[in-house]
Amino acid sequence: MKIMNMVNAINDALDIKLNEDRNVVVYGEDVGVEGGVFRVTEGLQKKYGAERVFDSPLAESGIVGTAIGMSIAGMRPVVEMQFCGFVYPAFNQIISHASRMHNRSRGLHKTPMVIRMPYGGGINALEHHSESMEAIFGHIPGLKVIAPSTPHDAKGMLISAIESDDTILYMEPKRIYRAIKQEVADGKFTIPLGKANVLSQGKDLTIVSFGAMIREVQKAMVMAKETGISVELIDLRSIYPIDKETIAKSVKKTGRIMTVTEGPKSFGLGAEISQIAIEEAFLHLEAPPVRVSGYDVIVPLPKGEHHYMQDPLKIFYEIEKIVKY
Amino acid sequence: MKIMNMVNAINDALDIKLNEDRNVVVYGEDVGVEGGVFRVTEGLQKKYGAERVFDSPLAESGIVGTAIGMSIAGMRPVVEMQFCGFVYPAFNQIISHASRMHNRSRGLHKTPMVIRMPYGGGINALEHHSESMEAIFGHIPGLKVIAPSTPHDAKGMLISAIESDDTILYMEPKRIYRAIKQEVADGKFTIPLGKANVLSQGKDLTIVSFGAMIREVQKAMVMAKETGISVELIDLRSIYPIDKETIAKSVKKTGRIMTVTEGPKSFGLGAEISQIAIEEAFLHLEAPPVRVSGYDVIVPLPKGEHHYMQDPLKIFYEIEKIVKY
Amino acid sequence: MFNEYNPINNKEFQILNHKGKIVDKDLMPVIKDDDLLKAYKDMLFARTADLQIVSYQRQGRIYTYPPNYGQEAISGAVGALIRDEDWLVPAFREMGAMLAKGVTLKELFLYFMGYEDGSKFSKAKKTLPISVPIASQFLHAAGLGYAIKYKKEKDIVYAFVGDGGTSEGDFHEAINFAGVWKIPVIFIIQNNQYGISTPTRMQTASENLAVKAIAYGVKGIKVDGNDYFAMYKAIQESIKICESGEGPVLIEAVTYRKGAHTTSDDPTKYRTKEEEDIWDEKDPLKRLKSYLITKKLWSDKDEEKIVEQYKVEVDRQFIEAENYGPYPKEDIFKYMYAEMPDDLKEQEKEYERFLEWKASRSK
Amino acid sequence: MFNEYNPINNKEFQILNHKGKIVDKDLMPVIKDDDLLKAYKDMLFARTADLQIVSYQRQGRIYTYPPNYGQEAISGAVGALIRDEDWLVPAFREMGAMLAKGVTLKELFLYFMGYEDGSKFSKAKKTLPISVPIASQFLHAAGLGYAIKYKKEKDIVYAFVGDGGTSEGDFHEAINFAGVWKIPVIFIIQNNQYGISTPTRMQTASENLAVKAIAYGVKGIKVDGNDYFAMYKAIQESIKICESGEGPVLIEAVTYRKGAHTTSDDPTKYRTKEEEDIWDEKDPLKRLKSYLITKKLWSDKDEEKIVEQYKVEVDRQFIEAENYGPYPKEDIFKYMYAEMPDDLKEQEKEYERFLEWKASRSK
Ligand SMILES: Cc1ncc(C[n+]2csc(CCOP(=O)(O)OP(=O)(O)O)c2C)c(N)n1
Ligand SMILES: Cc1ncc(C[n+]2csc(CCOP(=O)(O)OP(=O)(O)O)c2C)c(N)n1
Ligand SMILES: [Mg+2]
Ligand SMILES: [Mg+2]
Repeated sequence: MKIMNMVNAINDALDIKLNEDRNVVVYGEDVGVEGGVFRVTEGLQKKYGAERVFDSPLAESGIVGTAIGMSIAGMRPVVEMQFCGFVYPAFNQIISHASRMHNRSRGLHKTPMVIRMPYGGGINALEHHSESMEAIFGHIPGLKVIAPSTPHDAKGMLISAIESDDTILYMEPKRIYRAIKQEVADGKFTIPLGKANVLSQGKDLTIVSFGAMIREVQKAMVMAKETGISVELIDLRSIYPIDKETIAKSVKKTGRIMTVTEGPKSFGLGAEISQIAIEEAFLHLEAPPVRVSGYDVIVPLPKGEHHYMQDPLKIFYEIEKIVKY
Repeated sequence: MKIMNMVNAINDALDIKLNEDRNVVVYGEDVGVEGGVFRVTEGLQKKYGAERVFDSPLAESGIVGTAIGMSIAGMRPVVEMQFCGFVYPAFNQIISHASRMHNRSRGLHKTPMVIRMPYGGGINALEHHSESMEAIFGHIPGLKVIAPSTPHDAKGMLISAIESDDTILYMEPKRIYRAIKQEVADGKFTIPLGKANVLSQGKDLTIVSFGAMIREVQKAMVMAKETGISVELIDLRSIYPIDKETIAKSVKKTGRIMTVTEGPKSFGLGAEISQIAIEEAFLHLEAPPVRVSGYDVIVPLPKGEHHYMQDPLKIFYEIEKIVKY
Repeated sequence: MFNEYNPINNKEFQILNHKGKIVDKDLMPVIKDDDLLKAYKDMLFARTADLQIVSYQRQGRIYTYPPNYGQEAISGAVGALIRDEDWLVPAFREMGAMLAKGVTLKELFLYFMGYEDGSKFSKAKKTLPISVPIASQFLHAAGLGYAIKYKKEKDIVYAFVGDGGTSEGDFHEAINFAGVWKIPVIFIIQNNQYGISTPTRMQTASENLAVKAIAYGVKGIKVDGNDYFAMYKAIQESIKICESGEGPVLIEAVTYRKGAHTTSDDPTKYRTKEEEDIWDEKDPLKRLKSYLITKKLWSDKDEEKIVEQYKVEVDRQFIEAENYGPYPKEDIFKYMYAEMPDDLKEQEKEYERFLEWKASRSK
Repeated sequence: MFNEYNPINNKEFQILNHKGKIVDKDLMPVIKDDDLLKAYKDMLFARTADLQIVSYQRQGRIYTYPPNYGQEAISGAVGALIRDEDWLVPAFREMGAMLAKGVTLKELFLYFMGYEDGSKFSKAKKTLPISVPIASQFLHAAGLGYAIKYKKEKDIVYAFVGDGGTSEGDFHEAINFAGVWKIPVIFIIQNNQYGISTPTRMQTASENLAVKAIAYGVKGIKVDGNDYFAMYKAIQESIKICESGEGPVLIEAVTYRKGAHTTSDDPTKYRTKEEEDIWDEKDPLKRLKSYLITKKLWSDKDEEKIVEQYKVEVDRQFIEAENYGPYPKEDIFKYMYAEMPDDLKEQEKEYERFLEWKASRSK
């Protein structure tokens, strides 16, 4: 066991898989010598050589498109998008090929690749550096989309992702890259993809969230507890597929459900979770499912970001409202 | 008044705007000499010259990106994506610029442009020619996304879109390009963006749909009527923004709501409409809102497409279920 | 050869002119008579199939189809040189190359009849499915090339794109990556003069398409794509370059789409009869045929006879495809993931419940 | 000139060498002493501001900032030649050109302090905001160029990208469109040797970056980007080409980013002191300064004095920006659309209700 932050944990997962499987390669913009702009891949090029861990030209479609080719040839590329806001040039390769090659060829070709990308706001960044667009990827059939909320999960989920024969979008909550430290088991372990994690049991309300927002919800839960409200917190972990069973079970118990996400409101993850709740537990619902999310606006530049982000107080405000409904 | 199909009506709208406003230009792949692969722009190059109606190189990012530049310079480009399945190379330009330039520059720069694209299945097409990915575009703050269901609406909505100072994604239901004919008023008229259209009044159930699915719903409604079920049908017209008021009013009356769409289920338009219904009319709901949609799979090639598409019988099946709930 | 035909000088590499005469003896590749005959026959088979498909389409027996008519020498030369261990990365107008890799006509028919099963090639190794999003497949080729180099294999990747495809960003990114990586990929542009209705000069202002190689520091050559020998030689030389670690290579194969863009296209809207006639003279098969006849390796009679056999064979495979049977409902779910999510299983069950209801209703 | 310096020959266009000597008298542009002095001072101002911002950043008074240090001659030459009616399409490392267009330092500060208001230029006409998604802005430049040609105006578009940006698909599509359209756009690559940590030779295998012009049939030239005169002359000639309807033009300006990629970057991870020293000798300001001193137009004393004034001015504008005040909540909604949807208005009200609750709570 070592104390690790999420950056260390992801690095550790990559290290383990690079070490154990020569088909694994890691590339993207500045992931080699530099070790990535967030230092997630630090030291890996030195250890595994520039053939296995390397800087690509600055072209996201190129990165994802070539990874598709490599994966078809039996490799397991793990590529980095420098920020979630820069994945869009690769969108065509993701939606037209990475998510489709397996189905198109009726299973003849597999595309076991992982697209890593830091996402989310709260770090006083430039434009395009704070997005959380999980809903767009969740809507693409053929992709799996996951996001960890702790160093432990980050490691286990990434190892599972690399070992999966599907194309995985792995979203890294950069806001808590270094903010949360915890003991993480040494060596290899995996966390099954597609399973949510009930972080705390409660009886008045179910909150579903993921990634960096988990920590904000937990802070809000402290306030809620003071006013006697007991919250059950589900860390989604997987945005697609969604673990309906865990959500259904919880909401049947609590009768109330709320989603806390960073992305824009309309057509977001919140609506999907609410729909699941009404499909699975309509008659148990004591209040309309609530989505606490960004507004339908561009994430503001740093000076205005607080108007946009979900902070503990805002979450608490919504908790009070739904519980009083 | 002339009898027109949707292709004629769109052509007419373009003709009217090209004629009246020299800032309007029309371009895209094969829209010039060829008049577009669906003949939507037929005759326009001859009438307005190759400077105003022209073929671009084969590059969607290029088409949208240059249209952004033109619109900033005061022009009103109307560009065509040959099929909705080929808009993805332009995704970065749409999400990073077309939807953002106005906000980024605090209103200094406007991007009055229309991106036209035929969408949807049911035409026995090759791969990538049958998608309906409105939900992805609906999730992008700064875009407006609309889709007509009749020749009349197609004309009026397109004229409104061209005259709007916002960036508009105009989705054309290619399946009914020529299938529906109706009288369309001569000359210029507009249809306000963002307003839904209640196509028929009913009391047992509200169905929300748009584009080519409207016709399928209407066929299902005939079956429903025979069994005594009265359906209120709302043609959404605008996917973003959504006309919440019209939906709320209807569902408060009927107590039941269902969405019929072509796209994949998860993170789709259906969930968004359901969420709106529960937010606006929770206490009126007599059944959980239902989404009738594609499955979370790639639209199959023609021989398998019937397994995927919403046909009247399937819609009727769902109508019966929700009404009996 | 790549120096002599440096595309900056806009010289087109040709060996067999359109009269069937050898105009460049020095560069004439050594091909055994049998092999040459086989190549010609393969091209003839492809053409026969191609023309027949168009007529099936007119009968409503198959959906949209993009004819290869007039472009057979390009796929033919690749087909003659590609090996089992090489990768083929097609766009959608490379029937000959696909057949050479072992894709069956029946599979192609299935694909164009609307079955994904047609892309699950039963015999063809290392062949990607048809790629519809223009130019996107070039990047897959670069990735495959990296894998080959990484695994220290000797394989080569053959990737195709059209002239229209050179305008897409992926074209640029793919060759650029390949240039940096120095990988064994032969990128082939089938310049058939049009992207649907758009002529090549409206795609780009560059002198020719091969010259784009310079932007990536790779070798490029402009070849008469209707000349089997020139294509063969250019590919042979490209293979050498790839094998020496100096790849990739970019080949512009100048040709003409004699047919329509697809069966839903009407070329008279955008090109003239005169233009078509000029290119008809340059037809790749005519040219090779007259060479073979001069060499006494072939005759009109041989051709007539074999074309009849081919027609029968094409028809046989077509009818097999037509009788392929229904599309099982589970197939729309089953292949979406290597490991299927529970919710998708649930969606399949939902669909089954509907089908049961439907069945019970029609009773 | 564009023939002599055809990038295929990989010759770099230089007039003033790094010792401050004129090495090409024939091509020396005619610039009035006053204008030259002004240009030098503008570059000095930009450098002063740039260095000062880095120190503000260290003090935590501004967020991430990408320094221009070492690249001033490129923006300087553009700044000297660009007119009100010309469009400036920046990437994010073109402070000098932006100031020349009338963008104020205060506006730039506001931007990097995290206010969108910093992109609503109050005086600068026809200047696009900073563009973060690499190379994407090149397409906007092509669109602007089309509009100019369409309206039969005489304006010119100046568009910037980095060496790293040449790898993106949008770089390709933009120049390709511009080449087909023959529009008045001067595309400038600031080749500062790195895209963050990635050296240019890992971006592309092409001989140089200017040579990519050949792929689009447009004129290109590789210029010593640290040589004010060469840049000036290259742009002057490019303007002529654009005005004659023979545009666009691609200029590779060879330079060096003396600072870090951004204030969060540590260049020692990927480059050596020796390399930095070599480029230090080629510094654009040093070079022009020694030329000016030789010409008796300038002195160390002048420089000292004016830099002090500049520092005060920079500080003044910085403090103004620092005191800009809070970011009104309505601003996150107000500019999203030209015509705001009702639901967004409702979302704003929702936020107001929360703020009221919050205010009442803290009472
Ligand atoms: C990304 C994308 N955009 C548009 C299309 C529609 N489309 C199909 S074929 C074609 C023209 C292709 O021209 P070219 O590359 O020259 O190939 P050819 O058809 O001539 O073989 C177009 C625009 C597509 N398939 N993919
Ligand atoms: C599409 C996109 N991908 C990645 C990034 C992250 N990023 C910011 S600057 C940069 C390097 C740019 O290099 P270059 O084009 O040479 O410009 P320079 O910074 O050297 O001026 C990268 C990768 C981005 N801004 N946009
Ligand atoms: Mg073509
Ligand atoms: Mg650079």
